[in-house]
Amino acid sequence: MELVERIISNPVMMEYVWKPLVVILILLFIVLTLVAYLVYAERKVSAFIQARLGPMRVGPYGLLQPLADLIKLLLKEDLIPAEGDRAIFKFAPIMSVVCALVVLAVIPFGWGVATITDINIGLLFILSVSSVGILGIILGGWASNSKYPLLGALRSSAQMVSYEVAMALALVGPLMFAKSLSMTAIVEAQRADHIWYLLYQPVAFLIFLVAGVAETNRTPFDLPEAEAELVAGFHTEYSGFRWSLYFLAEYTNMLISSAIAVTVFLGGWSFPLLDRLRPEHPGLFTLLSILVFAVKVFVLIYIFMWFRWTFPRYRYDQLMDLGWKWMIPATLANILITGAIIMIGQETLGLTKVTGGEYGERLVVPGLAGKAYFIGMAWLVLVPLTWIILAIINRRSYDFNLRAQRQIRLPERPATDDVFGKV
Amino acid sequence: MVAHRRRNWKQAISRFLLLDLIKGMIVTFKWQAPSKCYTVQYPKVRPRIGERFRGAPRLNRDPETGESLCIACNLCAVACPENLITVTEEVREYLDEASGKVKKKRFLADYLYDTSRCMFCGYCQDVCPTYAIELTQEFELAIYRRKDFAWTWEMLENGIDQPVYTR
Amino acid sequence: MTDKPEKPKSAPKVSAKKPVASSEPPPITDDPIVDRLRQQFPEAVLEAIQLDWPTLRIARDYILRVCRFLRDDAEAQFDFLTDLTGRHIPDAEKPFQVIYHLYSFPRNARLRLKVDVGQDEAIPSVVEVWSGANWMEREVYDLFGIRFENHPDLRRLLLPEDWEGHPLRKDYPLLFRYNRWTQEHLNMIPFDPEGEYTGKFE
Amino acid sequence: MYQRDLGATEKGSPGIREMVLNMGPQHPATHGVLRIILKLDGETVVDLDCDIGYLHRGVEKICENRPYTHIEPYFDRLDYVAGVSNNLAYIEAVEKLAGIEVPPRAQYIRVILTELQRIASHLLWLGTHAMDIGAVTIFLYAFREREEVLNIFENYFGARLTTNALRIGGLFYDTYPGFEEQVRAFCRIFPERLNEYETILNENRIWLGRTVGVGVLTAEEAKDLSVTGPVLRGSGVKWDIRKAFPYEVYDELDWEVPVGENGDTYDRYLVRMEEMRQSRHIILQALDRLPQGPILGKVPKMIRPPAGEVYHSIESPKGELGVYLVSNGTSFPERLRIRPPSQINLQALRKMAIGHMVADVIALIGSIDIVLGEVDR
Repeated sequence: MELVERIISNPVMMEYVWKPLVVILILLFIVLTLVAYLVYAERKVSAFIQARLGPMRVGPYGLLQPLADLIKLLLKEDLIPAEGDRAIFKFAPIMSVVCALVVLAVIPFGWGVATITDINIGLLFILSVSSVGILGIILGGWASNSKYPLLGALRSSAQMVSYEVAMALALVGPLMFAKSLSMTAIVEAQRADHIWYLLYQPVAFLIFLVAGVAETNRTPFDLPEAEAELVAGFHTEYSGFRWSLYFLAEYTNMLISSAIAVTVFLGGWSFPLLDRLRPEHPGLFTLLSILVFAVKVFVLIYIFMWFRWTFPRYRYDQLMDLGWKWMIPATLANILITGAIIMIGQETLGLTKVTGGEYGERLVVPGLAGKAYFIGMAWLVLVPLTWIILAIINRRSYDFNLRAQRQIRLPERPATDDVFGKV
Repeated sequence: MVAHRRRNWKQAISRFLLLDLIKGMIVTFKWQAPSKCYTVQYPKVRPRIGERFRGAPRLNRDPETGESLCIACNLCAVACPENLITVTEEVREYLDEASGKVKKKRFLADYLYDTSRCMFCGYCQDVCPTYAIELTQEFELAIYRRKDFAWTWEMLENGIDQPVYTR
Repeated sequence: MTDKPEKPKSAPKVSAKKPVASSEPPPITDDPIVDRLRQQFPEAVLEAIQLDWPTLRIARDYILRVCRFLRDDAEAQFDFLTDLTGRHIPDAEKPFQVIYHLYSFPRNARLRLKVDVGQDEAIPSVVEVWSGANWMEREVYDLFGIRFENHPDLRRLLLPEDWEGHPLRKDYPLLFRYNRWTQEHLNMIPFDPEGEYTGKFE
Repeated sequence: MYQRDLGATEKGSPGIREMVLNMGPQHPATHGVLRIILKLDGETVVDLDCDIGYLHRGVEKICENRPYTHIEPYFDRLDYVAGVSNNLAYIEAVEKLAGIEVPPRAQYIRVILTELQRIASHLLWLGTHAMDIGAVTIFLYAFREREEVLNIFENYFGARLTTNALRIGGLFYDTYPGFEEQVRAFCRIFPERLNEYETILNENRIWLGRTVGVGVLTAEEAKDLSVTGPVLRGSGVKWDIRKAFPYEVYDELDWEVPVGENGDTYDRYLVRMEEMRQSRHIILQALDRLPQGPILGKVPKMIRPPAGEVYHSIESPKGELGVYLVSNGTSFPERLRIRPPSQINLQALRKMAIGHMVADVIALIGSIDIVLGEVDR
C-alpha cells in the first residue's frame, strides 16, 4: 500500500506521468470535441456558401449533429474486404490518427500552461511526425485490395512527398528571423519584435497556406479522395468507426496546419497591446492568449473551407506541376532573396541586432526604420522578384500560354488498336 | 458568333495577382448571408404546390348527395397508358324521382387504381366526363407495403392515412 | 394487386378498323443526285420516291458503295449520318429493312436510304464511311438481329451479351418477364398478389 | 462479365503495365448507370469501352403497342431532365404525319416552354459538370435557378420533370394567370446569376487547366461520329436544327447560334453558357409576340395518321432528337425510332478520352452531357 502511495506521490512520477496524463486527457477531450464541431462547422459553412441551411434537425440549429454522427458511426457495420490484408486494414487508420494527435503535443495553444511541451526541435518534430501519418493513408489504400483506394493512396503519397518539401522550405524564411525551431520561441520572437512574420514573409505564407491545404487533402487538392473520380479514394472500403478515424485525422491535420501557420506567420497567441496584462493578471492573460490563438486558427480554417467550396479540383499532373514547378522554386527563391535582404539590412544598414534571451538568440529589428525596410523589401522586392523568377522558370507552362498548352497536351491517339476496333 | 476566350496582358496580370481566384471567392462569400437561404424546411414548412399539380388520385363525390360522381363509363381505364385503372360496373335498378319509374342504370361497383405503376400523366382526369377522377395536390405517397399501392374505391375517396411530421 | 398473366402479346388489338387510305407517294424523276447514282450504279437504286425526304431503296450489296459515293460526291456531299435504324415487316418477302438518314451540311438536305434484308442475311456495315454508325449498327443488331458484315465490333449494345431473342421483332412478346436470362441472373421471385411486400430486408 | 477482357495481363508477363478499372455502373460521376471499362497506364487512359443498357426499358417496343395519344408520357422518361423537348419531338412528328395544324399561340407557348426546358437542362448540366470537376457550390447555385424554371413548369402543367406537357395539335393547358410575369421575373434575374457562375469558373486557373485542351474533337471528327448539339457546335460547326430546319416559330425569332473554336471541353462549356443566354433572348421575344387565340387546333377524335413515314427532329438540349415514325394507318404506330442524341454523342467519348487521365474522363462525360434514360431508352 505504502509502495503504491509512494509511486503515486513520487515527484518524478508526478512530473513525468501524472501531470502529462491529465493534460493529455484534457487536451484530447477538447481537441476531439473541437474536431467533431469542425465537421459541423464545415457543413454549416458549406451550406451557407451554397445558400442552404445545413444540419438543422438534431438540437437547436443542429448543434447536436456531431453527437448523432458519432453514434451513427459507432453503430455502423465494420466492413473489411474479403481479400484485403486484415491486420494492416485495421491498423492503418489508427496510425493516421495517432500521428495527427501526437503533433498536438508541441503546439503552443497559449501562454504558460497552455503550451504542453516546448521542445527545441518543435517544427521538425511536427513535420516529421505528420509525414509518417501519410503512411496510414497509403497502407489503408493498399490493404483494401481494391483499385480505387490503391489509386487514391498512390496519389496521396506522391502529393505528400512533393508538398512536404514545399511546406518545409516555406518555413525556412520565417526561421531566418526567429533563429529557432522551438514553437514557443517563434511566438516569443514575434511578440518581442511587435511584428507578425506574415509581413516579412508574404510569399512563404501563401505557399505554406497552399501546401497546408494540399497536406490536408482538401479541395482543390483533394485528389486522394476525389469523390467524382475515385469514389472516395483511399477510404472507399472503410466504413463505420474506422472511416471516422480517417475523418478525425483529416480534420486534426487541418487544425494542425492552421495552428502552425498561426504560430509561424501570425504571431501565435500574441496580440498587440495584450502584453500589458501579463505581469499583473497572468491567469487572465493565459486565457486571453488561448482565445486569441483560437480565433486566428479559426479564421484560417474558415479560409480553408472557403477554398474548398469555391474551387474546382486540380488534375493529378497539374498538382505535380504546381508543386514542383511553382511552389518549390518559389520557396527556394524566397529563401535566397530573404537571405539577401537580411544580409543587406544587417551588415550594410545595421538595422538589426541579434539578441539572446530566454529562448536563445534571435534576430530583432528594434527601430521603426528597420521594420519599414524589411516590410517594404518583402512586399516591393521579394514578391515581384519571386514572381519574375517563377515566370522565367514557367514561361512555357499552361498558366502563361494556353495555346502552347493545347499544342503540348493534345493526347497522342494510337493509330489503331486491336481491342475495340474503330471508335 | 464565336464564343472565344480573351488572352491579353490584363488577364495575365490578374492571374499573377490571383484575381481570378479571389473574384470567385467573393461570389461565394456574398451568398453566405442567411437571408439568401433557399431551403424550405419541408416537414415543418409545407412547400407551395402548383394548382395544376398532378399528385395522388381521388374519386370525387357529389357534394350534395354524397354519392360517387363516377358513372362507371370506363373512359379513364381506356385512356390510361399503363392500364392501371380497373373499373368494375354493375347494372342496378333505381327509382327515377322525376318520372317516378324504376329504371336500370350502370353503377360503379369497384374501382382499383394501382399507384405503383402510375405515371401521373393526367389522361384519366382529362377524359373524365363528370370530373370524378382527379389528381390532387397531395404528393406524399410513400407506403410501407407494396400491396397498399393498389388504391381501392374507399382509399380513393377518403385518401390514405399519411403520418404528419411536425419536425 | 393487378398482376397480369404472362401471356405473350405481340400485335395490337385495335387493327380491325380499316386503315385510312393514303395516296401513293410520287416517284422522283428529276433529282440530279439520284440520276448520278443511277448512272454510277445502274442496279443499285431499286426505287426512288418522295416522302417527307427523298427516299431511295438500295440493293443490299450496293449499300456500302452507295454510301461512300454519296459522302464523297461533290454534288451529294452527304457527310453526316443522322440516324441508322431498322424495321421488321413480318409479312414481307424480305422481312427486315435497314433505314439510313443522311444529312448534308453544305446543302442542308436530308436523304433516306432503305435496304431490304432477308431473314438470315447480312448487310455491309457503313462504319468505314461514318464512324458514327458503330453504335447504331450495334443497336440494330441487338434489337433486330440483323448482322452487319465487316463491323469492327459487332456486340450487343443495350441488352446483355447472352440475351435470347431480338426485342424489336414483331414476334417478340411484349411481356417477357420470366425468361431464361432472368432466371439465371436476377434471382427473381414469382410475384404473389396476396403476399406482403414490405420493402424491408427479409 | 459480358465485356471482352481488356487484356490486362496478356501483354507482358513480368511487368504488367496496364490496369483495368471498372468505373460504374454505380459511380458518383457517371450520371446514372453508365459503366465504363478503362484500361489505364498509370492514370493515363489507354483504352476505354462504354457498357450501356442498364436502364434499357424498351421504350420503342412499348410505343409500338400504344395508341398515338398514349405515347407522350413515355417520352418524358427518355431524357428525364428535358421532358418538354422530348414531348415536342414526338408531338411534332405525329402532327407532321397526320397533317395537323397548330394554332400560332400554341406554337409560341411551345417555343417558350422548350427554351425554358433548355435552360433547365443546361443548368443541370452545368451543376453536374462543375461538380465532377470539383466545384460543388456551382451545383447548388445552378439547381437553385433550375428550381425557378421547374416552378414555372409545376404551375403550368402540374409536374416538374415528367411534364407530359403538350397534346397533339396544340397544348392542353393555356397559360395560368401570372405566367408571363413569372417567366419575365426569371429572365430578369437569370443573366446576373449566369454572370456569377462565369465569374467563378471562366477565368479560374484550375477550371481552365481542367477543361482547356481536354478532349479535343475536331469538326471533321465530330461530323464523322454523328455528334450533334452543343458538342458539335463546340467543335466549330455552326449547325442548329432550329436554324437548319426551323420548326414552330423559330424562323420568326432573332437569335444566334454560338460556336466554339477548338472543340475542347472549355469550348463546349462556353457554347452551352451562351446558349442559355440565347434561350433567354428567345423567350423574351416570344413573350412579346405571344398572340391571343386558341391553343388547340383541329384534331380528329381518334388519331389515325395515314400510312406513311416521317423523320422529324428537333434541337433538344443534348442535340438532335429525332423521331422516325412509320404509320400503317391504324391508331398504333408501326415503328417508332427515337434518335437519342446523348447516346450517339457518347460514342465520341472514346475518341476524346484516350490519352487523357482518369479525371479527364469524368470531365468529358460531363461535357458530353448524357442522360442515361435517353442513352439506354
